[in-house]
Amino acid sequence: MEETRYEAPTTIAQAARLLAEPGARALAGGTDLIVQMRTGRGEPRLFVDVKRIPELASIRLDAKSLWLGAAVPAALVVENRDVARLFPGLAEATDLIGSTQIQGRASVGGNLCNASPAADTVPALIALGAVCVIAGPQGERRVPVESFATAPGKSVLAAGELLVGFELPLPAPRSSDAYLRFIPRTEMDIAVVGAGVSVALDAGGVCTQARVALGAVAPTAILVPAAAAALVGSRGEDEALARAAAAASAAARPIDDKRGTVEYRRKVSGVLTKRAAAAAFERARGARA
Amino acid sequence: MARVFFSSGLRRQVGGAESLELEANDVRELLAALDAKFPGFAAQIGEANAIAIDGEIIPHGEALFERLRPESEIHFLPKIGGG
Amino acid sequence: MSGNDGRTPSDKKWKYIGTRPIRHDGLDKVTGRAQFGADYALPGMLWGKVLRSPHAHARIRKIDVTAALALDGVKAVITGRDFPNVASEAAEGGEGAGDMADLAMNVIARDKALYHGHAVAAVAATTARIAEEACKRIAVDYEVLKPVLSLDEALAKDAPILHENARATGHEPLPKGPSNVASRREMGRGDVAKGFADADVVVEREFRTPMVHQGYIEPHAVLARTGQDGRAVVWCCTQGAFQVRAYSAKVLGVSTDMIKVIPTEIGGGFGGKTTIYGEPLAILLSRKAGRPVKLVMSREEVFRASGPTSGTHVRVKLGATRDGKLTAGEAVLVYEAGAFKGSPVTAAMMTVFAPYKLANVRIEGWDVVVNKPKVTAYRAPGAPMAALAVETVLDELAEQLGLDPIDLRLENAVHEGVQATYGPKYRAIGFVETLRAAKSHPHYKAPLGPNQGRGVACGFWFNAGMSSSANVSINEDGSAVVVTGNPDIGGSRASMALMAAEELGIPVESVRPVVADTEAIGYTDVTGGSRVTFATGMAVIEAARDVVRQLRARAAQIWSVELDAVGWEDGRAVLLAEEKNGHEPLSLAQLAAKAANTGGPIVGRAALTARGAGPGFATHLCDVEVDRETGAVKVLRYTAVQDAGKAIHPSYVEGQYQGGVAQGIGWALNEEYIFDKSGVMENAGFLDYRMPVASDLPMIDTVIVEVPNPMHPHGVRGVGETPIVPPLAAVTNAVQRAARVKLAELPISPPRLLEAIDRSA
Amino acid sequence: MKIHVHTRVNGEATEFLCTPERSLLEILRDELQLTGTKEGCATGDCGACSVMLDGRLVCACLVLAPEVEGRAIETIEGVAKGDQIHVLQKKFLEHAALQCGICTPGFIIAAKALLERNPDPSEEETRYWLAGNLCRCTGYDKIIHAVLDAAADLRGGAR
Repeated sequence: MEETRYEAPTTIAQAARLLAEPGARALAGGTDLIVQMRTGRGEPRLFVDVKRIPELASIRLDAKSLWLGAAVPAALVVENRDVARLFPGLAEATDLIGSTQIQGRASVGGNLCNASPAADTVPALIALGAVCVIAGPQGERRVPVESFATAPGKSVLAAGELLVGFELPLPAPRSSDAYLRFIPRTEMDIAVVGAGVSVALDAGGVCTQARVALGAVAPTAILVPAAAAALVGSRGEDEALARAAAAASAAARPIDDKRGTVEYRRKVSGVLTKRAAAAAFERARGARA
Repeated sequence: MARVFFSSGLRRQVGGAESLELEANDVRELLAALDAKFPGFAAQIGEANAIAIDGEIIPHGEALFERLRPESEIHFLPKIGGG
Repeated sequence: MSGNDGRTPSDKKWKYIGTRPIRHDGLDKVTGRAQFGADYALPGMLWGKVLRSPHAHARIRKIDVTAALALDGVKAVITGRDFPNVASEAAEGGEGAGDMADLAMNVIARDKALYHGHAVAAVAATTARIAEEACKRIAVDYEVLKPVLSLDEALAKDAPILHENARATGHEPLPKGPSNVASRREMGRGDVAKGFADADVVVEREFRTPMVHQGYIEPHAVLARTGQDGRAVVWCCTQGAFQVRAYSAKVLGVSTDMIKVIPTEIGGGFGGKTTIYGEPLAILLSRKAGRPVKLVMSREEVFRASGPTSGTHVRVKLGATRDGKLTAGEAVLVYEAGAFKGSPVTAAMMTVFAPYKLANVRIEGWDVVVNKPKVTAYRAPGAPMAALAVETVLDELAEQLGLDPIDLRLENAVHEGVQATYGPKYRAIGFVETLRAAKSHPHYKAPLGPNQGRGVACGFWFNAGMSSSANVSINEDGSAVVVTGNPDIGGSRASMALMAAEELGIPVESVRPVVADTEAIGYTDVTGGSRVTFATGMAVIEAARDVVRQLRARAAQIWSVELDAVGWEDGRAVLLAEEKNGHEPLSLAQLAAKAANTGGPIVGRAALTARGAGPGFATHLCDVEVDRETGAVKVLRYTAVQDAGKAIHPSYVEGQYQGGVAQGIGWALNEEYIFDKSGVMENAGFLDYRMPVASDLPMIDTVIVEVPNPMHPHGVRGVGETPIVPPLAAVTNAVQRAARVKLAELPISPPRLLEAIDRSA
Repeated sequence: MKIHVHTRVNGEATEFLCTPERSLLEILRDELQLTGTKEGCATGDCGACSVMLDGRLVCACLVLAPEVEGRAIETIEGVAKGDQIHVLQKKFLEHAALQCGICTPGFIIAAKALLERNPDPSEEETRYWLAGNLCRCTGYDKIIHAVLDAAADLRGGAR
């Protein structure tokens, strides 16, 4: 039987070296990795616990952006005042990850690296225009969140690379975001559909910029420019929301599975886009001018 | 004369009767009387059944020695367990 | 009943029963000390692991265990060939226990694997990891067969056959030759055709419900130690230690005295732990290895390889006159048994119309095998799915007749003296009382908002009797010990102690209730069938009364009077004569202190097969709100009204009502086994099986109606099962009214409801 | 290769040896004989194995044993102090908030974590906080009542 190892590096360079070894997997909260292991979907030969690396374990605010370390547990993200104030949609998406217990461990970085199309924080991050900072043997590179996952369970990370964290550009005046997901129960489910929306308004309350992202309706979370275009120029009236909803439904390319049908996911993509957009408008109107 | 009732499933065994009156002091005698009239009946009412005498449901084995009154009403039931 | 007084339950003033003491096992359970199935360990213990079939239907050509045995740390490997052939005979236990020969083949496959997850081999090794690795090295040569995964597939012409040599039993017409029909039965009376002809309104509907699991939180666990003499001691979490002993002995071909079963604390069962799975495997592994073996199922194994309850297809037709009198009822109930015969369809046939006066009924029940796990009892086995059909049809009749749904039910509700659709006449029952209590409950009058709806539904369960033993012994200081053989699954120790306290006249805190192993108490049937408080309680009462007789005899001896001259009042022996001659009453403690000098220790015993189980009826009210854009359903309010006969410990009676409701809501809205085309369950975990979580439910109001069961000395009816019977229909009726749709299938998942809403729009 | 891990369990310095893939839950139950923490699923979906890790509520089944090096763990066995049970334990008993009892340790740990952060939770907050703890027996009703009543008690007033 194969021997497994566990390492807990304290620098990015050490982590990158370890992650270059065959069978190595980064361990942050472990809420996906350990479940995959226990349900027979492969056991790593080397666990690289990245939680002791300062860059991955911190949240920092500077003049231009907010830094969100990849391994910060969800509970700390939700409790962070800056995140709640600046990115309420991301806070609500993070708060939807699993149970209280799961939030004590699961990280936003892990949520993205697992590359599930249904990850709750990913549409919220995409809506915010967040950028991934990736470190590896060749140094650092930056990738927009929407380009990170390439297929279910697959990402742009090469051997030896690790996701260090996210840069979230600070919101423009009169802008805000929202995230909604649909699950059959009230908690403890994987999103059947998730919708993240961010909007920026001018002084007259007209939308000047928008981003709409959907989760669980395609092999990866997707950015839906057509839905965003429907919002731009509007004040969030029902008619504009309906057009955004129709665009979202049209952009959804879901599958039938145990969690929902194609037909259902298409419809609910529109419903959630509409509702999340309405919430984002409402918040933006109340946001700092 | 005790009155025995037959559910539709059993009725074929007894020539279609919904109920019959029979002379019997206890369930064993009753079953013997039924078996004499309708050969194979007692076997059909096997261990997997229960017998209700005047509304009280009694497992088959234990019911055999149960005394019957002239006005007794007897039903044959499947035995019920539970969860 | 042979009591020491002739008073009936209803006119008696109770002192202890009906109060709410802290349960005796409570402290251990809130501090983590209580030991459940997987909490036991022994020196030198090995870890067992089961290799399960990756195919839903396959012939097993050959099993090669050489590579597994060669692995360092592996101490024993067993397959079906290590077990004797077991003769066909009825297995006595929970509902649908089935046949011993089938049960043996369910424990481990022989020639054929009949569902995905069917045990094929088992390993014992020094660590769980090695045991798992060894399982991977067992080579099984399968001939994969086409699986049968639904009732329609099973009954189709040219369907693959699970059991080639089996033939359908029951009432003609039956399939000729091999088929997947295990049995077909009919029940009924009166003239159904005439009954429907007499009706002004007839409603007929079909429903489908999926296979669902009991969902107990504790996976099956067993620890077995077998000596050189072949005697085994088994620790396991079970609803019936005596069933584990009996079944395991049969499966292993040994006599009953070779196995001692020590029931551990049990983390839920709901019927699912009335049979055996790993117990014989652990015993045989420990015999082969000469060391103790612990075998614990994973959650995934619990879903794939223990016994859920049937998927069903039910058709119900009811006719009524304009003023709401039911004239005839017809039901066709088709139930999945899983891989072996024995669905709860018979119970469904008996319960389907049981709450209603119906002179003309025809009921047909089919027991059908499919390539899915063999079903096991689940709380009121078979009844909820049948009630779903009847209660939704009644709701539709009420709508069509313009009647209040409770009034329609009151018009037709059974009561004492009415002949049940399953045969005998009811004795005292409390169905009408539950309907009246529901109708006058504030819930029933509360206003509803937009997209909200209220559902009413009723339910019935027989409650079982079966066999129980009890010992009550008096300690030297006048405290007492009550010993029974029923694992305490939900507070039954407290109920046993309360009943003993009532009879003995001592505080319930002075009574220690104990759950004994199979060698320390007489035979006792399962903790199930809502029978523990009723039947085992009856044994405890008899044993306590035996103690009281002995105590009176001791007092008579001390006072030099006849036994009949001594009464028992409030925990004291009293001289009944007017002239006391200075004989002050003797308390139980005083008599206990003199026991050694008046004839020895005082121990009361009872062993009985309980008669007179009183049927339990319930009426439930459910309010929901529907999101018309997503199909989401939120349960806003729920009230469960049920006749308990007499609630011994009202808190745990309420708990039974609430727990049954929660399970029923889950069944109605989200729970289901989802299989892929090859018969692999796709949602074998709590994440995707979707049982209700705390935020899914409102508070669940309860109303305990008490119409004493005249056949029980304290008036008790079983209460555990009835609560799961109405919720499927209560929720469905509420959703149908809220969303203005008609539904024909559970669960009412959001996609299914949204589709129905869009179709109706 | 086994790893030597040093940790504190219920305030006591504790060491154990483990292979890296083992979970904290397995170590607690099988190596440290702290079987009060239960396994219901081993995939983080039932909360029966709830423990506190450095003051955070987590599922012990989703923590790898070597991760607890240098950290502090609290389990159900540490909730009662000497002969004094915690008010939550008392309220669970009084409200009959357990039937089979297998989920009870997890619920008490999770509820304790809630009340330590929020002394006056609403019913809805309590239900959502406890959504990761499955109970199949009670329908949650009496559990929620017990937690809310314990909160009131801890705040020092009758509700």
